[in-house]
Amino acid sequence: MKKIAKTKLVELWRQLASETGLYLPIASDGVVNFARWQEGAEVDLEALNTLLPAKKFFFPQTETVLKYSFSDDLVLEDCAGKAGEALCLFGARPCEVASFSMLDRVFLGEPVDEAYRRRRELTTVIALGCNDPDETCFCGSFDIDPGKAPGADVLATDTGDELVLVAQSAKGEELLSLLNGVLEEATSGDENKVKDAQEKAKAKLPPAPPAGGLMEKLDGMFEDSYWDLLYQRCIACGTCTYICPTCHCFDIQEYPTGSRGERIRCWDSCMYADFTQMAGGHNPRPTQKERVRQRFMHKLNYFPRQHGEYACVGCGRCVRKCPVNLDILEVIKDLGGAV
Amino acid sequence: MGCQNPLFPRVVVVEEIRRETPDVKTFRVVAPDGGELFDYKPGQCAMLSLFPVGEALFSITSSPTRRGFLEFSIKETGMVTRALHEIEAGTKLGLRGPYGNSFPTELLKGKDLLFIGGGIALAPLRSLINYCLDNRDDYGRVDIIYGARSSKDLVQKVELFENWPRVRDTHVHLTVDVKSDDWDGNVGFVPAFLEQLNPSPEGKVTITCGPPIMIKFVLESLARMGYQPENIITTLEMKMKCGVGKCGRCNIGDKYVCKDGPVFSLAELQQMPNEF
Amino acid sequence: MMGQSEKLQKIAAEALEQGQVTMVLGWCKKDFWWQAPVAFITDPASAARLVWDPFTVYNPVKYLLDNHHCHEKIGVFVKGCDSRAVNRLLQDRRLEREKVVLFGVPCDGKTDAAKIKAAFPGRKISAVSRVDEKLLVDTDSGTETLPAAGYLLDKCQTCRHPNPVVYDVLAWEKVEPRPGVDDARFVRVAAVEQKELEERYAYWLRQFDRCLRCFACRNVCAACNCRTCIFDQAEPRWIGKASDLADTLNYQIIRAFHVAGRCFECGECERVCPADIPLQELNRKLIKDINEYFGEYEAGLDPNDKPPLGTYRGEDPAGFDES
Amino acid sequence: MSVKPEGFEPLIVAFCCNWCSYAGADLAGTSRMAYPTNVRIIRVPCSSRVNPSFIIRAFQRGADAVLVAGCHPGDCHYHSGNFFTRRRFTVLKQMLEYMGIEPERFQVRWISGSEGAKFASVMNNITAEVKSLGPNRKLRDAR
Amino acid sequence: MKRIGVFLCWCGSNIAATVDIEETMAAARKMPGVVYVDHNKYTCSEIGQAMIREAIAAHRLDRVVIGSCSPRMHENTFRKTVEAAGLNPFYLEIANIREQCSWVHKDKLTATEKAISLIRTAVAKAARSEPLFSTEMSIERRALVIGGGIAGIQAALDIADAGFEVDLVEKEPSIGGRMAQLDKTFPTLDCSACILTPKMVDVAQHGNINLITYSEVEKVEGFVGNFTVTIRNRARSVDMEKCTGCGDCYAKCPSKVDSEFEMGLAKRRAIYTPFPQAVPNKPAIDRANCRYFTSGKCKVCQKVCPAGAIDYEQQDQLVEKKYGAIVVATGFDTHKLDNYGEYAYGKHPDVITSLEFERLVNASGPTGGKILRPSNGQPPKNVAFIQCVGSRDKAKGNPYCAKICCMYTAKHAILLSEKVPGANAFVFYIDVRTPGKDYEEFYNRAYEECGATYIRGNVSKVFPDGDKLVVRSVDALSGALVELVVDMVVLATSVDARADARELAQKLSITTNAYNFFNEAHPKLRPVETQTAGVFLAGACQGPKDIPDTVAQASAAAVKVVSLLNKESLLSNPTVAEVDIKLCSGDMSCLAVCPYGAIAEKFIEERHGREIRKRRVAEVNTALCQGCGACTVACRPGAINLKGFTNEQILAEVDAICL
Repeated sequence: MKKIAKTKLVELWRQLASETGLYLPIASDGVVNFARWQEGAEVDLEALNTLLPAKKFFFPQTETVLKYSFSDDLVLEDCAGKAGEALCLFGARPCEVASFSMLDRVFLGEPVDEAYRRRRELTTVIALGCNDPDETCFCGSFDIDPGKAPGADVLATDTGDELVLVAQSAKGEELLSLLNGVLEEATSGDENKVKDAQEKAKAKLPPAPPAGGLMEKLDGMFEDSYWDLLYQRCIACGTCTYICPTCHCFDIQEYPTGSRGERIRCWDSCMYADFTQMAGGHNPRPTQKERVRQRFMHKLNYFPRQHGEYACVGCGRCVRKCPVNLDILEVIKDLGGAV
Repeated sequence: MGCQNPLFPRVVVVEEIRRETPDVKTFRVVAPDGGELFDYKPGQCAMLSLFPVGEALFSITSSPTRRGFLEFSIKETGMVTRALHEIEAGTKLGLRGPYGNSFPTELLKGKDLLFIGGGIALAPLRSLINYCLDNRDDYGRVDIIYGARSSKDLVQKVELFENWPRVRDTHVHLTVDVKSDDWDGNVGFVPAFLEQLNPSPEGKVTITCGPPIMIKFVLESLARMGYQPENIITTLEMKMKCGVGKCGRCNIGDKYVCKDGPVFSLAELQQMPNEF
Repeated sequence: MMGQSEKLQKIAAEALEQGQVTMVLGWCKKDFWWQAPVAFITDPASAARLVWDPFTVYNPVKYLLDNHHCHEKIGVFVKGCDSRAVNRLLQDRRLEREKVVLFGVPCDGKTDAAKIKAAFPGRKISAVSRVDEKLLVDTDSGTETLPAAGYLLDKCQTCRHPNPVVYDVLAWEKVEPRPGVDDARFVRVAAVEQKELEERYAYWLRQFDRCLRCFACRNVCAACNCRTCIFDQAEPRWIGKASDLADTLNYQIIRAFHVAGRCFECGECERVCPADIPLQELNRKLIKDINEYFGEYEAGLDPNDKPPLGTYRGEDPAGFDES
Repeated sequence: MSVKPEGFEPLIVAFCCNWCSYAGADLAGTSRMAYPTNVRIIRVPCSSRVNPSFIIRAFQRGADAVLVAGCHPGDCHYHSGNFFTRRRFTVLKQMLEYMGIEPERFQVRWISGSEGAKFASVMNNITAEVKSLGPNRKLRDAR
Repeated sequence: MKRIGVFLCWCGSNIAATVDIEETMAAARKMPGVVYVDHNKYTCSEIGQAMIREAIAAHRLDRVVIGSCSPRMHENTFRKTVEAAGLNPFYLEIANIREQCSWVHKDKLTATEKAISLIRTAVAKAARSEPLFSTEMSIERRALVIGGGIAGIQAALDIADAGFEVDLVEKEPSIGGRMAQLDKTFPTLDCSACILTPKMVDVAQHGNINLITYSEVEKVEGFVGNFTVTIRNRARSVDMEKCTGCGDCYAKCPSKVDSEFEMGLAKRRAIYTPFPQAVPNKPAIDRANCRYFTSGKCKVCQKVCPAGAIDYEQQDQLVEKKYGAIVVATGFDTHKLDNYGEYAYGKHPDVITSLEFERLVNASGPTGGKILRPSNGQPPKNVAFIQCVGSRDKAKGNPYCAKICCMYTAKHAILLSEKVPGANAFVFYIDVRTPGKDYEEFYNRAYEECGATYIRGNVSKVFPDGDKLVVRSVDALSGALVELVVDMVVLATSVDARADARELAQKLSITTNAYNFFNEAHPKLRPVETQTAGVFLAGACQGPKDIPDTVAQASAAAVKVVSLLNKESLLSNPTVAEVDIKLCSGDMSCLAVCPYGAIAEKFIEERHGREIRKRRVAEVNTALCQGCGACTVACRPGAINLKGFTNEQILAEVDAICL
């Protein structure tokens, strides 16, 4: 267990950045996103959730699957084998870290997605426990502790004037050992402060509607009239899916340039009409109703049926960002009963 | 497999292109250096890439019993298929697969088989038909009911008219929607033709593929005729991008058509949400 | 005296009861104090859900595109900006006037929740209400009073038409436009214009680099009302689907161009943008240029206008070298 | 392929209306008025056929400058096309400058079928201007 | 992939000296879709064309790219070549490597590089070309002429003489128009009636001309070759079949009103023919002024009519007719002088307009051809003519020159000297404009032989002084203030478009300029056509002009009509706009920018579940569309595309150029 005074964090960034690519929540024009640290960057460790979730480090919004050229002969070049760089992701919140295991189930399940696997392995995650959850946070619905992040390599906790860092994996140990120069050993007093902070955070978490039993309840709700009303105000933008840490749908597109080109994979959204639009004209999800239903059914029924856990971590991004306030918290409340 | 990019295709060569109908062509692809492409089972699919246009999933219409090549019957519907229809033999394509489950060939053993197909959807059936006929002794009586819009829209004419009828205890029943001068066979839609033929469900499994509207009425007819949902097998079609159950668009409930399908029994379909 | 929410409820309930309309679009509250999404009311009893509060900013008019087929007549509550959205849809022939009953709601400006949050760091807010020009903010440590004018949404600070420009019924007395709106209208545009060329490019690059390509700005916009947006087409594909920055710039430039002469400054694009991209600085630049070159024009005031880029005068000046 | 001469050679995409500016370019040719090779003409029936999307696309794909050329106002073969051109590109040009694109990179000029010399001089000028600006990186595709 | 053939032309040394043909060919072979590349010294020669035809057959080419001279040179030649080889002519693309490459560049390296780029661009476009076809349209082989003045008369006669049926529609009870009001015509001074009346009679008697007077065009639908026009036959209240034109009715009619024909200088009756030589010489009842129609009593005309032709029950009739072509010849109005109080027009009877002067000079006019002061009936001694009244006046009149005033004023000065011996003409002018055959000589005659005094100056005021008028001006040449005492002032009033011109333009889908004169399709090269195919212009409705110009334009319009009607059928332009109704939002932005009225809205029905919904979409009339493509940009969803220059093609060209 190590610690560092918050006033000395810049030294930590500097040291980390000299070892590996360092990505932190950085504010630009008032919007906080994970971005590569540079001298003078406006790091914001107070912001609860970045605009874009950290999934982009393993599953980028756009990535090249392969390159091709066909001027003489067709030559294909696989890009997955070179995907990613060694990097440290600093400041992922516990809910965010919880989402990684859901993505792992998709991309590390057979057949393993090589690009994702490489990126995941090349990344060391330093999670940052939450001290002051927002009114829109509902990680409690999924039994995520806002102060703890079991899936992270290192857990950082803000104890007031200091950050306390606890390695939770070999990768984490290794990383912290590289930082001996700037870190101090933490004491048992610090350990207590961490526990204290974690407990306080948990206490501050708004009462969360329980998600238990939702999957079973939804089993029989595919044809329910609930969906007829719910979808009405959806404007079919892709905000909820893009900012969702667990959404992982993608599209594959060609980017040709003369006799060369790239095939890329990019985030897609089940909110868009063309997501399931078939070439012949048929669309199995013809209206926004089916699309909205798909999104919530996927998160709360299909995914848990396939993988044994809900595809939601209660980060609250969709609650805060949906232009029409149509979010999964509403669905959980509507179907899961009162808080 | 393990650490390979599942989205990365291998290069194959189009060895032969046969025109089946005004809007259907059959493409035979082979490995550039000869040799086998991959092992597969009837009913499985593969992704074909035409650079720089794009990639699409097609069911393999050849039978794994015929080695050294793969065949795809492709109807012109969208951008990729339109471009595929413009290529010539010798063109190199990308291929990845095989994907999806397959027809339950083991389960079908010893049974009488009733194939019901319409239009381009003979493609997946053809793989199974040839598989069964190549292992003729494993299966009972084979009936093939196949229909298309008109006589010129019937695919795989050589097999329909020449090859299959010659195989022992194999019966081909053809119908077209629209009469024409060169057609002296049955005229009428497949479901009606099926009821007219009225094959007994006794000891029979039926495998049916076709456009959604045909499937809808065929299933109704089969139910009327006493076929059990477990003995009715069909395939589904969805927009697909990855083929490996990750891109998230081809699911029906918690089943991914590309991975868990495309072959489903009616019994299974009845358990799934009605979203196809 | 009847509260403003109750007035809206009464109007909606009566219109539904009398069979004048079969659906009413208004605003309702949700879980949080800052949420007031559009409500779809189809029975008189549910009209009680309707509210009028500092956050009823959402423009309900675009929903008419999805719903006008299924209803003989739809009632819509329209603020000044919303009413101009109606004119926009009428001008683009996407709506028939007979299909809607417009309940006009004179609007004295909506509150910016972000500004309220910023005013009370670390405190939990449970409700915000408006009494004339005062905002009452209920926090975990008591009720605070704020001047409403200081916490308006940017778009409301520059609103020239707080009263509906088209309506069938008016919910209450008309209000006066806020003083100084005309001066404020192009302040942000002028600020960008004053930057050096390279600085401007860097500025916009930074803004659009955040763009998720979620298309919320387009989908919410009543000036963007094509059945199939050009950017959703696969053949030809006008922009790549991936979030390449150049494609994003292409999208944003053409989006702005497509609403040139159509944007009626409702600011919904900016509100819905999850990445807080200052889209009005682009839209308003076009309004400013059109005014300067081709004469003052305000969209959404008259459905019979020809949009400025759909007409011309022989003596128009050019913004380029005509020699 | 041939070896390029030293220095930066800009790529300029010019949309020319068939009746005036394209004819003007032809006249420059028949009059043997030399101008740099940097310009590539796309023939369109009328300048009003030029969609702003084409211009942005050209920048995306690597054009260093884009020119739209049409008949003089009042001389449009289709009567009023270039009046719309004028409005559209007045707006677009201001917007591009507002977004930080150098004004020289996007130009609109009226060139009649009899103005071969003007065509050549516009080509000379735009090439020189863009050469001194250097290659365009703005609005450009990453790929 | 397409099978594209690329053919490079040397054009002797014109191309080959600057563009390395070998290298260009090698590069072309690598372009996507190119399966065959060849070259020729002169591709446009028969040998060159044969080579293309043979290669198309031998290599199963389905697209052809030719690198050669400008498409403006040989596009049609090569289109025919590929068509002869069985391909659609629009499968051809030309890369302009002569005018836009070899002729303007000297350096062979860079010129070759550019030629390759141009070929690549053409290949990219050709790969996306679709077959285009003209559609054949039948032609209604009849013409409509709107307006029965000299322009309409001439056009109608010419068309009729060529063997086609013409309907001539005139608003007034008689044809004749403005020319009928004139006394003499410049520069020959022949009598207007003497040369016009025979033509009017010809019209009435011509077997191919159907005269429809007292009628107006109500509605125009359709397109070139196939117009459907609704004509309103106003109720004349006189049965044209029965009426013999005896004139008893208007001799007895008790209601007198100002005669429009006489410019209010004389009266006519409520039942009237506008002038004695009217064609048809059958009266009409002006219901607004008829006692029977205003008070319900009178019926004098009915009582006196020996033929029983008076029919008070007549109603306006709407008649729908079909035409292949339309000539618009609606003439002009004289400028209203409301803004010109300083000239005392309307305040002093001796201040008259030039057209009123025409009537005073005319032998059949109110004074029997004597020039007399309206105030006292005495011949004037001194007459001031003020030119440019309402013309060339940006402040309160027309900014343009009315073109005819200088000449008719010279004519008036000459006529004055002839009719009132010893009278003096003073002409106030800004400039005297006399471009025309024998015009300058005519003007010279006015001041040299007939003693007219020309004073350069703007008249600032005309005011009465006793029974005289004072004209105040500055002599611009000397700078001196001029105050001239005269007996009569004649104002050379400007020429305006007809008051209802804009309304008619809308009906015809043609445009007007800022002053409501109809726009010709091209100011130099298509002076009698309009942007709407099949609609032609004649006379002053297009802009002020004199009789010779009017007649010339009328005959020109007639020739255009005749050559159109002579065709068996029309072929539409194949490069027209096309609507993808899947994408069309029906906002009709395209319609707003179409200069040809070629876009209309239509409603389609679509199934949504069990419901059928109607939806508005745009529809292009391929007969009217000229293929400018303005609509394609106005259409935000890109639903309207231009064949031959599609979005796909142009984007592909951009991409190819930027490779």
